[in-house]
Amino acid sequence: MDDFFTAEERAFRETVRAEIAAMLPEHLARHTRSHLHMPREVMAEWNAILHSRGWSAHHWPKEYGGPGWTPIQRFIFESELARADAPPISVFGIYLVGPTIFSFGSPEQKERYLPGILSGEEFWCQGYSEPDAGSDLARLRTTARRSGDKWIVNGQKAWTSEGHFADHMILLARTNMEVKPQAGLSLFVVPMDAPGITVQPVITIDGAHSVNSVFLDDVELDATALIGEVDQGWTYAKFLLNNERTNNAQIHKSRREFDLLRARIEAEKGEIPVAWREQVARIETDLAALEITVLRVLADETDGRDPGAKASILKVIGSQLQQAISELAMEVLGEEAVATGLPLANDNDGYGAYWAEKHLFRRVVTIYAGTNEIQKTIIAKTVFKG
Amino acid sequence: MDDFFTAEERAFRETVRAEIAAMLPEHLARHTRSHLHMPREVMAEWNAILHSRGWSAHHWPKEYGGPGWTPIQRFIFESELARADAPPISVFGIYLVGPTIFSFGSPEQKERYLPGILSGEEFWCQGYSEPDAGSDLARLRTTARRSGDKWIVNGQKAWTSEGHFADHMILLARTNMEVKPQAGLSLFVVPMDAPGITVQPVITIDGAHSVNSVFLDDVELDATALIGEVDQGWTYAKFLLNNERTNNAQIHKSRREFDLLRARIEAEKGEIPVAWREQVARIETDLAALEITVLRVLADETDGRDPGAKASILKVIGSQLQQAISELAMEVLGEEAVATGLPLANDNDGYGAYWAEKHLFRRVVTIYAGTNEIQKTIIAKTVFKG
Amino acid sequence: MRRSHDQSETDSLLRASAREFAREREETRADAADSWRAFVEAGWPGMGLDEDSGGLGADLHQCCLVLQEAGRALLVETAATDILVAPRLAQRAPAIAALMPDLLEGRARFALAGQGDTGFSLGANGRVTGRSALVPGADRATHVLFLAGSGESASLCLAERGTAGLRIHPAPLLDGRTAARIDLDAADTGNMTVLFAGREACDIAVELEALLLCGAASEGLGAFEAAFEMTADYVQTRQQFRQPLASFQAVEHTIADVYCELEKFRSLHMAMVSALSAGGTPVPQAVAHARLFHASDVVRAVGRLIQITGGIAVTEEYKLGRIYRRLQTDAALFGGPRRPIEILAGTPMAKPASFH
Amino acid sequence: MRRSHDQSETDSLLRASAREFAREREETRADAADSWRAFVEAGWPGMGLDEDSGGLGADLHQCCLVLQEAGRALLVETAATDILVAPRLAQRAPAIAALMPDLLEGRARFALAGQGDTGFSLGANGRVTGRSALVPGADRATHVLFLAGSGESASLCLAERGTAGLRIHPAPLLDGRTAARIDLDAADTGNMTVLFAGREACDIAVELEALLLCGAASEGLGAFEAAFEMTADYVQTRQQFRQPLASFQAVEHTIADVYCELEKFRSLHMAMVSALSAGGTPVPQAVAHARLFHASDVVRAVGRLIQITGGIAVTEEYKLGRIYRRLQTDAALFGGPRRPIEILAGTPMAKPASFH
Repeated sequence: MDDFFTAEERAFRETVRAEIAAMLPEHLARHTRSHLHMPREVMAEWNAILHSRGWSAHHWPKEYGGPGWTPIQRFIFESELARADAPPISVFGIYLVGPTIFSFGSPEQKERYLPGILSGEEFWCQGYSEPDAGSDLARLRTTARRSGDKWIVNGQKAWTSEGHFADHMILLARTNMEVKPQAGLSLFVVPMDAPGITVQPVITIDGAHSVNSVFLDDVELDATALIGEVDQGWTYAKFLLNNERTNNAQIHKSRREFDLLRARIEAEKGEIPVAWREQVARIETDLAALEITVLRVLADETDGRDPGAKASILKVIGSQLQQAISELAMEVLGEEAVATGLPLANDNDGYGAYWAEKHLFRRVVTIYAGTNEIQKTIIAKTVFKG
Repeated sequence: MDDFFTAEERAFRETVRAEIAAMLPEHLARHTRSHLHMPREVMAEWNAILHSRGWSAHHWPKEYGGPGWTPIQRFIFESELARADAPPISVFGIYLVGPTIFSFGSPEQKERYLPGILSGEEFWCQGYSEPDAGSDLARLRTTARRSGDKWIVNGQKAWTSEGHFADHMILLARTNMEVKPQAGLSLFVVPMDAPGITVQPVITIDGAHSVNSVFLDDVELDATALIGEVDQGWTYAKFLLNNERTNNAQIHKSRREFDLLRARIEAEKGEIPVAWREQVARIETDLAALEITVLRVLADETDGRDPGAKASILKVIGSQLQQAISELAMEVLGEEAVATGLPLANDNDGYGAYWAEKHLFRRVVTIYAGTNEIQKTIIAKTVFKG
Repeated sequence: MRRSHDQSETDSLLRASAREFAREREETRADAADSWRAFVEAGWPGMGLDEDSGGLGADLHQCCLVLQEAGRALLVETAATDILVAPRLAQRAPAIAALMPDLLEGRARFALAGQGDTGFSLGANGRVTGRSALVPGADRATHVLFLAGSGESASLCLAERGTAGLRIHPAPLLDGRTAARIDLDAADTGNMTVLFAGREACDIAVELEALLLCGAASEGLGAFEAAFEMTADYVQTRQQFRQPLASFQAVEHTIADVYCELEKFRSLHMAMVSALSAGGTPVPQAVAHARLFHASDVVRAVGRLIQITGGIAVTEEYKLGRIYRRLQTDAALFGGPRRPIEILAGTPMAKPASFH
Repeated sequence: MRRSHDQSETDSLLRASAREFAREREETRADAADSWRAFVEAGWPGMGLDEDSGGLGADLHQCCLVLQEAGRALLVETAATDILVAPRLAQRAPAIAALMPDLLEGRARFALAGQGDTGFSLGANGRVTGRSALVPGADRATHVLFLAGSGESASLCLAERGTAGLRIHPAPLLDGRTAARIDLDAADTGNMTVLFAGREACDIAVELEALLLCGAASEGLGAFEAAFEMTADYVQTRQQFRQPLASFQAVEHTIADVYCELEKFRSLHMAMVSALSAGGTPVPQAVAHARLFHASDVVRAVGRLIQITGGIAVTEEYKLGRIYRRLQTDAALFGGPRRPIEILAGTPMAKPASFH
């Protein structure tokens, strides 16, 4: 791993590691280690701290308030955040909405929305998925209809993570029925307190509330709510996905959680019991393979080489690895993972319950963001084309 | 397992076990334990012994020289043969051709061919597959054209096991171009010494010669070579496949070879090393599952229940299990399996080389007799129809 | 001797009525005070008991078939001990037989405190100390069965709830069922009934634990069947890219793979029930086969069904996810997959090694 | 520091010429007397040697890239020891440096006798006894390297073929390559050159063995790439049921899965080469990652390629089957997958355990 980094990059890592250690309050690290779904306050507190250092939007360009780092520096920074058990950076605001707005938004939109994202004072959710349009965008049914200088939105969004505490939604809606199904979509900013919006909690397989259904009934938006050109929403969304090839790999989170799991087994049993060694060795190997593959993609990007279907490859490998880790955790933790309410031993710290929740919720990682089946088809098409 | 058998069936097992032990010469058992591909002499010698007891065609009805056993009795007999390391019963003569002829052949054909099959004096091969028609029968190109009272056959057959020592071939050839591709096929008996037949060895991945390509150039057949009605060949072939649902499971062979492998590991190491226990336990479980599933299919047949897609299920499970066993063998045997010529230790008995050959050749079991992919599609269609 | 599920008409009738009964209670919570009452009225506790003793006289296959239906509906009441263990024990232990009227009335409920971290040690003073594994349903037991000590000095004991030194720690499980861990702290066997002693006690304890695993696997089979059926239906209905999911080969082949797994589990389950009906030496193997499959392959198979179903399967309201949660919980109980692995592969087989 | 394969133009040129050279020798048998001559003339043995010493001065990445091409063509000549091990050792051991002219001329060939059943024990009398693992190519070695003894008393020795007590047992391998097992029977170190002693000898032996595994994995990567490419081509051409195999989702998804495996192996391979170039502590991990993948996942992946290719892939004449045989052989050598598993999971990591 180290051999992939230049001396400057290694020095950079030392710097951010030390600074993160100095900035991160212990209660936030503790919370991150033991909770799957992050409440707004935890993310906001950490975002504000990072913001005060100018690091809240680590992959934004300097002109919009980012630190102007290279892809490899971002990778290093993300890995150090995970290593320190820092709360997650808001996926929707920082990763998705910010770049959408600074790439395609109007000057007014940039001025209005970017500061709140940077500071962590405003939270966002995404309104892409729908109950009937999983990975098949042609089935997207939410419409935005022009009415004078307003847009009237009707429809239902599904799987809206953080929708219950977000301030805004970035909405993908159909604005043109006359063109091919993928073509007639547009992006809008929707204030979550607009009349006509109902947020309904969805309890997921882990028994927790982190996603929502959002109903939009005659929601009225100003003309200024439109991002970029009308009917170009899917083009923008795809542009962003291509810009974020490596995020779905979830390498830093997986690496950190596995290090902790392994340390836990070794602390309890002195070593990895022989029966689990093959699984452990395979996960270590897959983690290494994934880390380096991510770095290769970043290097390709930096050097202007075509990374091919690597976004899909990272999604497939990364999601399978996440599931492999949680499967091992469940087996290793045994009763501790399923007896959610019992003080199993004096030192029961909820680690089992935490893993059980994570394991169950993790069934989604091979389904969301384009199912792995769809990713595999993309990979094969790229191979056959090449 | 025992609980599936009646007291009579258990008594039957004791009888056949004792009789097989008395009949089977040790040199045949030794040969069977250490060779993948059986030469004609070994099979013929054993066939003659069984024939003298009236057991050579154990699943044929009494009127054609079989013992008239129930499906469960046949299962027991087969399992006892495997347990004793008896050479295999000729797949083509006894399983395929005999039933075809006694079900669809003319009185003359029965009289001419059944005795040689029963006694093991005449060997058969099958001429179904072609280079370009793997699992897709529509692409079968060998033709049999009428010319006066003769048939003229032209084409090429592939994967013809035992073709280099067979006396006859049962040939599937296209006799009608006007109908749907599956419909215009007929079955013929072809003497392998007929002019125009060329048998060309095919060396397989294991480095051995057991299959052949057979070229048929203007091979002339008498009218009496046709089995049953013209253009009905595929109907007959399917009928037989349905009659032989459980054969592809290869349960008895798998059970026996795994028992021997396990005994070998335990003899060498005292016990199964911890690192391999999960694999061993899973194979034991799969063997049990397969055994009982076969018995359930036989019971369904006996009781007139529809076994659904169970032939395909047995093929899929059975072939996967064969591969799982040989993969474990390769891992356990390590260097012993790949150093084909080295006297690794004074007691090197060729067991490693035997397994390596088997492991390599065994790539075919998920491909032949309808690829596992095709079997899975059949299973799914049955589920969806049901 | 059975060679198929639902061999007789009685089987089919029993299954139909159990299925209806279970379906009506599908959403009942475990702690609903009178939830057990309905089971009692439907005759579940005494199902396996002789008709002379007021039971229904069902054989083990039939009792397991009823448990399958309980599993299919994900009933949170854990009935396996009362249905399978108690009647079996009543045949041999008068003290248990005497409790059967209470069982039939729903006043007595049993828990078998299985092998835990420590097991139960039996001191020379007749006092028992130790901690059990988690036992589903034990939180509502009125009577606890456990093996104290080992070998010649072992005792199979029956202790009433409230016995000094006996503590039942209830614990909600991940899947909404409840369980308990049973602690004995120098509890005096003088305050209990010693049902059997020595090797006999050990053998019976093994048999009872096998019945418990058999009950769990029966419920697991029902849950797996429900998961498979609902998924096979769903993928034929759900449209994506202008065609039903079922028309995609990836979905087709997953359905086929899982169906193979289901048939394998049915076979292993049938073999286990047959072995337990007959008794004898193949019992531990047959139970370990079914248990290993239950605790690993079945969970993985249902995970694959979730995958082809897609997003809806990971919502709480959709039953498939709850089935997964149930099976994942099952897998972690009773020592997980490692115990059957040790039974099947940890002990060398006594076999003639005849090589070349 | 490399972040991609074939980073420079030199890399690409080197690969192209190695590929052409290897392709021309694809069907050459291992025992063809003059087969090594062509390699010598093409400059392979001294590839990694300084230009001053008459070599090509290629770095480790470049040497491995050449071995990849050897693997792609399934060359049966085993060149890894001569290309990777000998030049590395020549930098530090004058006795080896002195042999470099012979290496360049093809007169000297090296074998590293790795850890076998017994290892090599070194008696107080300076005599070495033991047996190595199977070493590919060792049958044609003129010089054998091995570690005798352990810890402070270890010696890294160089023995010439013909040394009393040294026996080289040739053995054909399953895939057509040849190997040998090296026996030492009270061989006197007085008749050998002791290159290094003590901890230094041990460290260098570990490094040399890592280079050997790296060479094997490089060849394995080339073979895997060839298997993938020929299968991807074939399934686009072969028609079944009136469409190319590539249009079936089962085939598509297998191609995608295997391509993921290939990219993972490329990454692990690159990391291993980088680690070995740089030296230092991450070396054993990086080598174990690549070796574990090579000895298990790669074989399985090529097995899946055979499956989607169908019958033709199991004939001797079709290269895919031979690739499988090669990789299966690789997997069984060097202690199989169990050794990297032990390296990666057998020793607790020194990590701060910070939980909740």
